[in-house]
Amino acid sequence: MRYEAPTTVDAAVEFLASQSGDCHMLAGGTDLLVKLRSEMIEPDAILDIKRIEGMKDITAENGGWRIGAAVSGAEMNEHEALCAAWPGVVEAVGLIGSTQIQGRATLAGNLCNGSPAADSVPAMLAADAIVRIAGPGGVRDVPVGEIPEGPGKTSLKANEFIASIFLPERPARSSDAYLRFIPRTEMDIAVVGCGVSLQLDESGKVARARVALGAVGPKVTLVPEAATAIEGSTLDDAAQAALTAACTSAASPIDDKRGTIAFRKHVAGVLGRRAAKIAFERAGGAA
Amino acid sequence: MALDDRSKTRDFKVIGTRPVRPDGIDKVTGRAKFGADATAPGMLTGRVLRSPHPHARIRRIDASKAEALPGVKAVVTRADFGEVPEDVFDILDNCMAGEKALYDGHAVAAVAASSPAVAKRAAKLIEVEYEPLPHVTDVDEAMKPEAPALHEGRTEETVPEGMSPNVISRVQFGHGDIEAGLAQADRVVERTYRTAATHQGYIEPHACLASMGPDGQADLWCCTQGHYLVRNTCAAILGMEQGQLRVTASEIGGGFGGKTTVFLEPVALALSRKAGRPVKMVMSRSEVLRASGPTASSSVDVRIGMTKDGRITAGFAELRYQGGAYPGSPVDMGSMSAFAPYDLENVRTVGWDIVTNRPKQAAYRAPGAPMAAFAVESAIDELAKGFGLDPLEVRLKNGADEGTKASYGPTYPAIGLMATLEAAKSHPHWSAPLGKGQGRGVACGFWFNFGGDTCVSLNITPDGTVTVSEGNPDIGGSRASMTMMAAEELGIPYDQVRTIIADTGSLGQNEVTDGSRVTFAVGLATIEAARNAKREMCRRAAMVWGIDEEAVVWEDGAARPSGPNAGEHPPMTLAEIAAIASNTGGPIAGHYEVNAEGAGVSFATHMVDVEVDRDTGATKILRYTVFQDAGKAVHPSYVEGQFQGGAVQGIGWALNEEYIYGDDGVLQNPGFLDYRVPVASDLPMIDTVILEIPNPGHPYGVRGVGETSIVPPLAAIANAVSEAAGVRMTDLPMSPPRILAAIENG
Amino acid sequence: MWGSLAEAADGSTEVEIEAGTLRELLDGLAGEYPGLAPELERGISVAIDGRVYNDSWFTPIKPDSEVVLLRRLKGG
Amino acid sequence: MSQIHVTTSINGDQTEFLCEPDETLLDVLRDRLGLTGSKEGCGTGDCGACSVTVDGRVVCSCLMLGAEAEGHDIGTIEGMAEGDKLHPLQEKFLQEAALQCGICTPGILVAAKALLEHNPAPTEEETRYWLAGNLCRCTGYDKIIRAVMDTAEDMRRAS
Repeated sequence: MRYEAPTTVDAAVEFLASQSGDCHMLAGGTDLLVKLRSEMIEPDAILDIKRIEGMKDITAENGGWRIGAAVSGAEMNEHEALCAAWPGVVEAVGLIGSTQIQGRATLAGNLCNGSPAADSVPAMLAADAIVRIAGPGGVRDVPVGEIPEGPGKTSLKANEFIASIFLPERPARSSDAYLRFIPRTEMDIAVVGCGVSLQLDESGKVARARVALGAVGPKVTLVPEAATAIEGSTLDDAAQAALTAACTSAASPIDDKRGTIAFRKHVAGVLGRRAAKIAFERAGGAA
Repeated sequence: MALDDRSKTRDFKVIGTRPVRPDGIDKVTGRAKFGADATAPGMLTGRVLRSPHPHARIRRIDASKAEALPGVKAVVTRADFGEVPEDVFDILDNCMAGEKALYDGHAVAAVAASSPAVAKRAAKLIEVEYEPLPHVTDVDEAMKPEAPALHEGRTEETVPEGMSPNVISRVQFGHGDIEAGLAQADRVVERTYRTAATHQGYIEPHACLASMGPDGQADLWCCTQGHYLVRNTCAAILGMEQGQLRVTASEIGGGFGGKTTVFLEPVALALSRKAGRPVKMVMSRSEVLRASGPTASSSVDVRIGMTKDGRITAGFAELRYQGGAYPGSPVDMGSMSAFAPYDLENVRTVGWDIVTNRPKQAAYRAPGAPMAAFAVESAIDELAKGFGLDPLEVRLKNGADEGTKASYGPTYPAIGLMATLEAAKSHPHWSAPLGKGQGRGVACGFWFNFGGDTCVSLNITPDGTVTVSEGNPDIGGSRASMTMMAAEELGIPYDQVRTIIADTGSLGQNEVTDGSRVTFAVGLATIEAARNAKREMCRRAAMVWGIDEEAVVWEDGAARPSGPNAGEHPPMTLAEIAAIASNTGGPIAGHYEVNAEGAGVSFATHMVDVEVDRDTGATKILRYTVFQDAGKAVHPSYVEGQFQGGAVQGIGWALNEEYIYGDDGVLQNPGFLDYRVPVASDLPMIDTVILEIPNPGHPYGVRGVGETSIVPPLAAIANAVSEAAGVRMTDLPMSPPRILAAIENG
Repeated sequence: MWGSLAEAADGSTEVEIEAGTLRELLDGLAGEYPGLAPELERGISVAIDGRVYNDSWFTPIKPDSEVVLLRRLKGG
Repeated sequence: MSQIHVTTSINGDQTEFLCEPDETLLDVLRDRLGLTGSKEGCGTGDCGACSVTVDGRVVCSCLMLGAEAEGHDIGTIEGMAEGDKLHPLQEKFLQEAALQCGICTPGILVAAKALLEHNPAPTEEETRYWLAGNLCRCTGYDKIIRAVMDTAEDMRRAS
């Protein structure tokens, strides 16, 4: 096995192009090393992207924020302006693993891993994040929702890697929130995850919302019915009930060691309702 | 040995204080050497190949490709072990499968190689031809006559004919007439309770370093609760003489019963014998969970009758425990302890030991008792609450006391159950208000506490300090306790005594660190060894003074003339006597070797407040208080630590921990990600109240404290959750999906 | 004696054995009730006046002692 | 498979080592450098017994390649005391019996030190969540949490 740590995107792309075998990207390594050590994968090469310029940077761009692919969860949580703009995304990243994991785990890695239960992905999907992918043809930007394809599967090609993730400008009277359910208080994989991003109009009603669910299907998905359920409302009881029902009905989970179908469907509704309330309050909404 | 008369009133100088433990600095600086921290010149890495099948006949093993790989120095299979004595057959078969692999993760071969990478590649090159067989992992399923049978001919004569060969034995305890008792009751609760298998969850995986020479002498370094047991077991398995195998216990990173047997050790010795080089083996976490011993899962039927004023008229329990692929579940201990806290006229338990395609169970803290207490204490709580009675009052009304004939036979001497209940009743926790969605539960628990073979050697050094050698691995601070008891007895400061754990070449036989026996039994032997040393020191002083040795007493760390000679000579301190030891007959030591008897049973009452989120079924532990009888708390901080640790393991067992098997018989959660032990953020502080009702069988009144604390929490939490959720919970773990389903089904 | 032992001892929950020590008691039991042999071989613990003994043959038993046979205790 | 040459600083000492490309920092520390104070409890980042700091940030050394250490400052339990002077956390853990078997202790001390550097006045809840990735099976965490908070208070008073 080879270990390569290039310092430029070009060098990284070139290295990828030169590899005929199985090459894995290393950013925080918190998923990759687990797979490596448990012998789920036996890569021919590992490409460490952390020394590439810009990969560890959080930069303001067009009113939004560009987050380098190697920025750790801890670094995001320590960035005050980012926390203020996208509290839901930052709290979702912050829920991944322990303090130790936070020191290494990245938004990009969480996305690339392709887990339907990835905490940051519903939050990013609700936030309309844009993923910048580097590859042989240069860089391309795609909406985050186009990356996951199924458990462990993404639309990234073998010679591509995520360079950064862009969180767009936060409009006035808007905010986001992410909640997940786990059996303990920490250290578990989400049994259900829900990200909600919403914007209020001047009268305090929800003008636009995006609701995304994780761990209740083969990939993280947007639930437009849930958004519709609260748009035009002040998140009154009826809107909350409609949102709950929409999330429960949109969830199509499986029974496994972490939860049952019935439990996950029910909790998807509960979390949708609770996350929406938090986002609504953060956006300045009054119940 | 009897309790010293003066121990009830005496002023201890060292006992009851909280000094820094002798191994403390090493453990906070990273210097302490645990199982995986040893190395040896020329050391090889050993690795085990494990069965992917829950039940399969092993048709053929071909290791030729592995043996041909450069760097591979030895491969062993069952063929490398000879015939072994019957009492270690199952242990060997569990360490290295013979005709059949009996569970997912069962060892089938092992390799020793020059590096971990080569060992890994070599293990993959070993070809095993399996014939998969039908399997069974559930205890109730395994009892059915049509269930796949693991063994033939292992059933004991206690089992009625016509049952599945998976039913190994039946035990029965009790007295009185159950049906007559139930007839007197105003209400009878009859329910079935189930608990999942849980693992001890020690953070240190099993590890060892074995080295055997061509002369047949061998050294073994390992993390174990009993290196003498490791020696005896490995010697029997490898056909060695016990004296030829020296075992040194490393520091041990947790055990809780799980390190009271062998897994890697005989394999490492066999590899070393074949390779002619030292072999180190370390389990991965996944191997620990798949192939070391969890405790039994259980299914328990209970019938208890109570009058409306809270008197228990009869108690019956039928307990079914599966202990994995070999006989020996702790159902006997469960059956004996189920009703032990109560004074009952009519009581009976029946226990069934059952085998399934799971790893061979190992002891887990008060083995067998927590599941039994969960069932009985839940039923008593339901009866009490059904009559609108105070659950503590009901327990006080029926509780066992001195003179009670225990449900398992003997008549109790002085015991502390009532003291724990009284302390619970008067504690502010009991009267604190509860909020909406919250519930409070209480439960009692019992453990026997053990004695057993014990050796202590206490030596006086020439400069007048003291070394204590004992043979029980220190799993939670026992070196501090031994040091304290030696210092107390000798009347010298704590820091002038150092206690070490001696290897198997240095002392006689020592029973395992189990059954909460160490502070009691090793403490007793330490005290007696110190007394022997004191007698010798008094004799030396008498020689110097030219008086009868009977006319010398030991007080405050010095020999003093007594009786008619009192005041005739200035006292001779321990250091002064030590300094002239060579002149008075040679080095001074005190030894004590005993099969320690007189262990005192212990009781605890636990009280817990929980809040249940009715939308998600999540339980939060809000407040927890442990009331337990320690007999005498030698080092109160470590007594509190045992209470707290046991309670939290119980919390894990009650709420989230479980072995999850799929229909394929494969363990689905062999890691700390999905085998969910409690983390710091799950918990509140765990308050403790230490009661001290002296054990009449120990000079200072010490009882064991390690195990009782895991017995009540399962039921205490279930009682609290049942109150908070408004529905009786009977299956553990009370995971959120289970609680939510119970709430929805009403 | 516990239930299983009682069955093996022809249903007797209490038996009388002439014995001054634990060893004499166990030998006497095995002699009088051959059905007990397998249980005794598997190992038992004995409580004499509430105190548990494992293997000490010469533990004295007084005429008024309460002797209770238990399953062999195994701890964690 | 050729080995990689790595230059790093460990507990303030410049250190060079060779490692396999797929070798973890934990294995390098334990097997190549003799720093066995960091423990492997799980190998999956779930127990925290292998906690070390990298440029002051606490990470699981089992989930980091040795090769990644190039140019970074690594801190392990062996570097926590200054000479014979224990760190206040180490002192407090001894005084308050905040360890039983001691296998998780190195990782907990490394993580707790990082906590106090990051937040000198943590609440009980903050302390519990910060240490949630450090499993302890013996103590029930009570004495550990108290010891960390008591140390924080002592250090605040002393400064």
